[in-house]
Amino acid sequence: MASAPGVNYLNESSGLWSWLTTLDHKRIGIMYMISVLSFFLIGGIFALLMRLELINAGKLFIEANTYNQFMTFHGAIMTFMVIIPGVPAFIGNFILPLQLGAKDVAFPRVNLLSWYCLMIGAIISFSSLIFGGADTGWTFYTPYSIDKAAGGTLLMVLGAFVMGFSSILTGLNFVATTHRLRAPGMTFFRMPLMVWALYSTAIIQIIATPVLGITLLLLALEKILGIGFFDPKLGGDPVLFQHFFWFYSHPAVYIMILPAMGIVSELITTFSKKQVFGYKAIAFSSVGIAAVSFFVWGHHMFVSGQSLWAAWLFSLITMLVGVPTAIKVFNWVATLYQGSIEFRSPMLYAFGFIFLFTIGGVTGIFLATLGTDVHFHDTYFVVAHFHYVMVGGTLMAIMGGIYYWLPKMFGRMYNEFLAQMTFVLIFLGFNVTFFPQFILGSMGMPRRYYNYLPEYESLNQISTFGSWMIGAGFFLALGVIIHSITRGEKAPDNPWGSKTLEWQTSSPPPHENFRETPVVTGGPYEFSS
Amino acid sequence: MESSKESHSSHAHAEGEHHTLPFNVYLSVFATLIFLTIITVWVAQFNFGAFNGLVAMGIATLKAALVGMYFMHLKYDNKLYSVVLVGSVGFLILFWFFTYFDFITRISESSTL
Amino acid sequence: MSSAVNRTQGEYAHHYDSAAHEFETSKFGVWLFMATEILMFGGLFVAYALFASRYPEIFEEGSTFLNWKYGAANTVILLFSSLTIALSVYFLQKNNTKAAALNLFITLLCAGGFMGIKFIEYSHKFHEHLYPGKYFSHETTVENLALYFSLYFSMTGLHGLHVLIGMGLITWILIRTLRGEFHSKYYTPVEGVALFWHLVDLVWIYLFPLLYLV
Amino acid sequence: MLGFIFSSLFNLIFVNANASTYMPFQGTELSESIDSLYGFLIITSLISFVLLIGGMIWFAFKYKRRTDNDSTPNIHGNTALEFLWSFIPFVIFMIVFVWGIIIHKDMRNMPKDAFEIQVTGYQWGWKFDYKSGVQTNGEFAVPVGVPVKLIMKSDEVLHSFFIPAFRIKQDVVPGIYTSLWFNARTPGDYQVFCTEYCGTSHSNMLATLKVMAPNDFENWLIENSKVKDLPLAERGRLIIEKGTCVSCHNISNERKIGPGFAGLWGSNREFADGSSAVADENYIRESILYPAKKIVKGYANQMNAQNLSESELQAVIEYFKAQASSNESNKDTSMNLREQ
Ligand code: HEA
Ligand code: HEA
Ligand code: HEC
Ligand code: CUA
Ligand SMILES: [Cu+2]
Repeated sequence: MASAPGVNYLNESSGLWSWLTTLDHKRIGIMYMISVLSFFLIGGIFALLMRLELINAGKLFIEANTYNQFMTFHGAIMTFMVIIPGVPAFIGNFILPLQLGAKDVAFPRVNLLSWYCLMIGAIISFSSLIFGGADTGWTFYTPYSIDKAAGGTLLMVLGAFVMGFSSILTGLNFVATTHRLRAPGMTFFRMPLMVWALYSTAIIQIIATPVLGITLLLLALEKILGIGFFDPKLGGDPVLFQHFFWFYSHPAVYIMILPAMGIVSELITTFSKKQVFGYKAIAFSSVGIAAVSFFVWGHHMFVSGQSLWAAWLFSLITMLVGVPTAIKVFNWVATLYQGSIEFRSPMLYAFGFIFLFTIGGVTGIFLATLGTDVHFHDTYFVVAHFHYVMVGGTLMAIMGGIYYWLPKMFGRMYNEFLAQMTFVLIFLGFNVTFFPQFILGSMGMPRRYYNYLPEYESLNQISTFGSWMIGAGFFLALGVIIHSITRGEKAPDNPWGSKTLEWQTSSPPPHENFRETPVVTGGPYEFSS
Repeated sequence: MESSKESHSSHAHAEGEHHTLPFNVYLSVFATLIFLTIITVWVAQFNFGAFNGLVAMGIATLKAALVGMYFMHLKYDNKLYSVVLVGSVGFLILFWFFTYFDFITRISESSTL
Repeated sequence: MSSAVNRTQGEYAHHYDSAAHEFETSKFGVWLFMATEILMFGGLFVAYALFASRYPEIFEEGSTFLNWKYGAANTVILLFSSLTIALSVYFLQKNNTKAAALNLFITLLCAGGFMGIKFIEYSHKFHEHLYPGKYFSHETTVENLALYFSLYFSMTGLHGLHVLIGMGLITWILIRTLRGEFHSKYYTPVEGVALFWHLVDLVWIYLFPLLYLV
Repeated sequence: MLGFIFSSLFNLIFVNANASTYMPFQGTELSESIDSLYGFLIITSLISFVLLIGGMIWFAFKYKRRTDNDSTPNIHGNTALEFLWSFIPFVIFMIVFVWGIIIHKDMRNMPKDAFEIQVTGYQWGWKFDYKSGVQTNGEFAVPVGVPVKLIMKSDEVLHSFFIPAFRIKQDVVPGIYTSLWFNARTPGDYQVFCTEYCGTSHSNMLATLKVMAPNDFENWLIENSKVKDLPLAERGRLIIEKGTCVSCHNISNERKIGPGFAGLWGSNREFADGSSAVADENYIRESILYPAKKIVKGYANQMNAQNLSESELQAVIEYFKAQASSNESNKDTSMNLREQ
C-alpha cells in the first residue's frame, strides 16, 4: 500500500491515540525520542543540583540523605532510561529498518510493547520517590540494599527490572530484523556500519539483560523474603551479587557505546564524502567487542574481596577489549585522510566524540591496570572516566545523530549556526566539568561523597561551573531541535549527499518507508564511483 | 509489491514448506526420554563421588538434546537456531566458570596471611 | 496494517515478503526469546552451582526433604506434555485440526497435573516450616540449610510461573485451534508456544536431578 | 576558533601530565612504584592521544571541503596499518598489564611478621583494636618503618578502607575478613576514607592515621590505654569527641543530624509520637543503645545503635551530668567545650 505523495508517517493519521497504538517503527522511534529526552532532562537536573551542592565542602542546601538520593536517581535515570534506550531504541528504531531497506522491524507489536515496558518501568522507578526514595547508587550493592536502604529501593529495583524487558525486546527485534528483513541485494557486507553496531548491541542486549533481570528479581526476593543469596547473615555472599550485577552491567556499557560508534561511522563517512577506511575491521571489531565484553566484568571488583587470580584474569581480558576499540578509532581518523571534510554540526560532534572518547578510553586502561585501579577505584577518577565515555562518547554521538537524522525524521532543517554553538558550549562545558574530576580522583577524593575535604574545594567549584555551561548547551540544543521541528526550513530528501538507504526515500519517509523496495547493488559508502 | 528473495532465502532452505517428521519418531523419542529418566533415578542410588553431578548432568543433557533435536525440530531447521541455543548456553557456562573461578580461589589466593 | 491480515487466505503482515518469510522470522524471534529465557534461568543455575560447591552439606541434607517420587512423576508428566504439544504441531502440519486440539488439551491437562503435584509438595514444605531464607524455622543442625530451600523455592517457583504462563498460552492457541484459525499454511503461534513449552520442559529436565537426586 | 579550543585543552592536559603533581604524598615505597606505572600510562596515552587527535585535526583542516563536488579516492583499507594499530596498543596493554599485576602482587602479599591491627568498619566510623587491648575510634597510630597489617571486618554493610597517600584500598565485607598492609616511611597524619557507599554518612566515615616514631608510638599506646585512669566525665568527653558521635551531634546545643548535647541532662525531652521523658541515666542509655525507641521531635530516626561498653556508657552519662552542673556554676565551661 504505497502512500500518496506528500503523505508521510507523521501526517498519515493524527491524534494521541494513533501514536500510542502505532506499530510504525518510525513513530515508536519518535516516542522513544520524546521519552528519552525528557528523562535526560530530569536526570540532568538531578546532576545540576548535585553539582550545586558540591560547590563547597559541607552543606549548601541539601542534607546528606537527599544528596544520596539525587546521586542514585541521576545514575539510574541516566543509565536505564537515557543511555541504554538512547541509541538503540530511539535512533536505532528509526534508522535500522530504513538502512536495511525494510518496511518495518520484524515484530512491530513487540516493538511497541518494549516502549510500554520502558514507560511502565520508569513510572515504577519514579514512584519509589513517594515511598522514601532510593539511595543505593545505581549499582544496588548488597547488603546495604537489602535492609538499610531507603524505603523506595524495592520499587527502583522492580522498575529497573521492567525496563530490562524493554531492552531485551528491542534487541530481539533488531537481531531478527537484521537477519531476515534486509532488502534484496543487501548482503551482510553491504550493511552500513551503524547496522553492524546495532546488531552487535542487540546481541549483548539479548544475552546480558536477562541476567540483570534475574539479579534484580533475586534482590527483590531478598528484600521481601530474605532468601539470603547475597546476605552474609544467612550464608550468602555479597561479592556474588557484584558478579551477577556486573555480568550485565559491564556488557551494558558497550550497549551504550557500540551504537554510538555506529553513528560516528556514518557521520565521518558522510561528511568526508569518502569510502570508510577498513569497513570489515570496524564491522568485526563491533562483534568482537560484543563477545569479549562479557568476560571483563570483574574489573569493577578489583578491591571487592574477589580472588587475586580472578582479578588478574579480568584485568588481562579487559586489556584485550581495548584493542578492537583502538582499531575503530584509528580507522575513523584514517577515513578522514584525503576526504572532503565539511564542518557541519553533526561532524563537529563526531570530532568531539573521537576526542573525548579517546580520553575516556585511555583512562579506562588506567583503571583496568591492577596497580593503579586500587588507588583510583571509587574515586572521582572513575566518575570522570565514565562521563568521558558516556557523555563525551555516547551523548556526543546522540547529539550528532539527532542533528544528522533530524531532516529525515521531521523533514526539516535546523539552524546551523546555533547548532554549532551548542557543540561549543557542550564540548567546552563538558571538559570544564569533568577534567578536574580526573585530578580530584588522583588526589584521592572518593565518589558518592556529599561532603569532602577543604583541599578539594577549588576543583569542585570549577566542575560545578562547568556543569552550568554544559547544561546551557543542552538547553540551547533543545531549543534548536524544537525550533527545527516546528519552524525549520523544509529539508530535501538527502541534504548531506549520503549513500545509505535511509536517504534514498523522501523526508519524512512514507508509512512503509520506501515507495518502491530498494534493490542494493553496492556498499554503503561508495562516494567516489 | 515486488519482492526478491536474494537475501532472505539464502539460509532458509525450507521456506514455503515445512519439514514434518514421521509420527513414529515422536513416539520413539518420547520412549527414549522416559527410559533416560528411569536411568537418572536408578543411577542416583550409586555414589560416584565427585562424578555424581557430572553423570546426572550428562544424562540430562542427553535428554535435552533429544527434546531439542526432535521435538523442537532443531535437527532439520535452520542451523541459526542451534547457534542461538548453543551460544546462549555457552555464555551461561562462561558466566558460571568465571564466577566459580573466583569462588574456589578466593580463600586460597587472597589469604589474609 | 497487520491487524487486518486474513490468515485463512494465506495473507501475511505487510512488511514481509511471503507467509513463509513471516513464519521463519517469527520462529527466529521465538528462538532469540529462548536464549533470554536460558540466561535468565541460567542465573539461578549458576547460583545453585556456586552454593553447591561452597556448602555441599546443605544440599545433601536439603534433598532428603524432597520426595523424588513427586519429582519423577512430574518429569514424566512434563515429558509427555512435550510430546503432545509436539504432536499438535505435527497434526496441524497434516491439517488434522481435531487431533491437534486434542493434543493441546492433553498438554493443558498435564500442565495442570504438574501444578497440582507442585501444590502438594509446597504445602508439605510449608507444613514442616521449610520456608525460604529468613523465614525458615525447621529444627535442624545443618547450618545455612535455609539457603537450600531458598534455591528450591526460587528455582521451582520461577519454573512454576513459566508453567502457568505456558498454560495461559496453550489455552489461547487451543481456542484459536478450535476456531479453526490454524492449518498447514499458518500455525506460527502454535509453533512458538510449543517451543516455549519445550523450554519449560528442558529446564525441568535439569531441575529434577539437581534438586531431588543430589 | 576550534583549533584554539583544542590547543588550549591540549595545554591543560600537558600541564597536568606530570605524574606526581596531583597524586597525593608518597607515603610508602609501594606508592612510588604505582606512581611510576601511572606516569608510564600517562605518557603512552598522551603520545597515542597526540598522534590520534593531532592526526584528526590535521586531516580535518588539510582536507577541508573546497567545492561541493570534490572527489575523494576510494581507499578501502590497508592491512599493514590495521595490523600496526592493533599490535602496538596490544603490546602497550600487555606491558601495563604485567607491570600492574607485579605491583598488585606486592600489594596483596602480606608480610609475615607485620604489626597487626584489627579494624572494624561500621555505620559510620572505624574502630581499631590493638593486641595490647588499646581500642580507638576514628584515629589510629602506627610506628614508622614497620610493616603493618590491617585485618578488617564489618557487621552490617560494605565499607572500603582507603589511604590515598599509600595508594591502597580494600573493601570491608561482612562475612569475611579482608586485609591490607603498608609500611609507612614518613611520620605524620594521613587521611583515611571510606570508599564504598554505605549510606547517609558515607562521606563522613573518615579516620586519621598517625604515623609516629617508635618512641612516640609507645607513648601513644600508653596514653590511649591510660584513658581508663581519667575521671569518668573526662573519659566520656573523649569517647564523644573522638568517636562518631560528633559526626551527628554538636557538643553545643546547635542541631546537626541529631540534637546538640548542651543542656540535655535533666531536661524534658519531647518525642515524635507526642510522649515525653526526662533525660536521666536510663533515657540516655536507651538513646544510645536503642536509639529507635524514642525519636526526638523534629528529627529522623537516623541514629544507629552505638555499641558502647557498659563502662563507656557510664562515662558518657557522667559527661552529660558534669556538663549540666558546670553549666549551672559557670557558663563559660560550655563555651570552652564548644571551642574544643
Ligand atoms: C560507555 C560506557 C563505557 C565504555 C565504553 C567504557 C570503556 C572502558 N572502561 Fe569503563 N566504565 C563505565 C563505562 C564505560 N567504560 C562506567 C559507567 C563505569 C563505572 C560504573 C560504576 O562503578 O558506577 C566504568 C568503570 C570502569 C572500570 C572500573 C573502575 C573502578 O570502579 O575501579 C574499569 C576498570 O577496568 C573500566 C575500564 C574500561 C576500559 C578498559 C574500557 C575500554 O573499552 C576502553 C578502550 C578504548 C581505548 C583504550 C581508547 C582508544 C584506544 C587508543 C587510542 C589506543 C592507544 C591507547 C593506549 C596506548 C592506552 N571502566
Ligand atoms: C548517560 C549517563 C550520564 C550523563 C549524561 C551524566 C551527566 C552528568 N553527570 Fe553523571 N553520572 C552517571 C551517568 C551520567 N551522568 C552515572 C551512571 C553516575 C554514577 C551514579 C552512582 O554513583 O550510582 C553519575 C554520577 C555523577 C556524579 C558523581 C556523584 C557522586 O559520586 O557523588 C557527578 C558529580 O559531579 C555527576 C555529574 C554529572 C553532570 C554535571 C552531568 C551533566 O552532563 C548533565 C547535563 C545535562 C543536563 C543539564 C540536562 C539537559 C537536558 C535537556 C535540556 C533535555 C533536552 C536534551 C537534548 C536536546 C539533547 N554524575
Ligand atoms: C548517624 C548519626 C548519629 C550518630 C553517629 C549518633 N547519633 Fe545520637 N542521635 C542522632 C539522631 C538523628 C538523634 C535524634 C533522633 C533520636 O532520638 O533517635 C539522636 C539522639 C541522641 C540522643 C538523645 C538526644 C536528645 O536530645 O534527647 C542521645 C543521648 C544521643 N543521640 C547520643 C549519642 C551518642 C553518645 C553517640 C555516639 C556514641 C551518638 N548519639 C551517635 C544521630 C546520631
Ligand atoms: Cu562506610 Cu562508606
Ligand atoms: Cu566495565
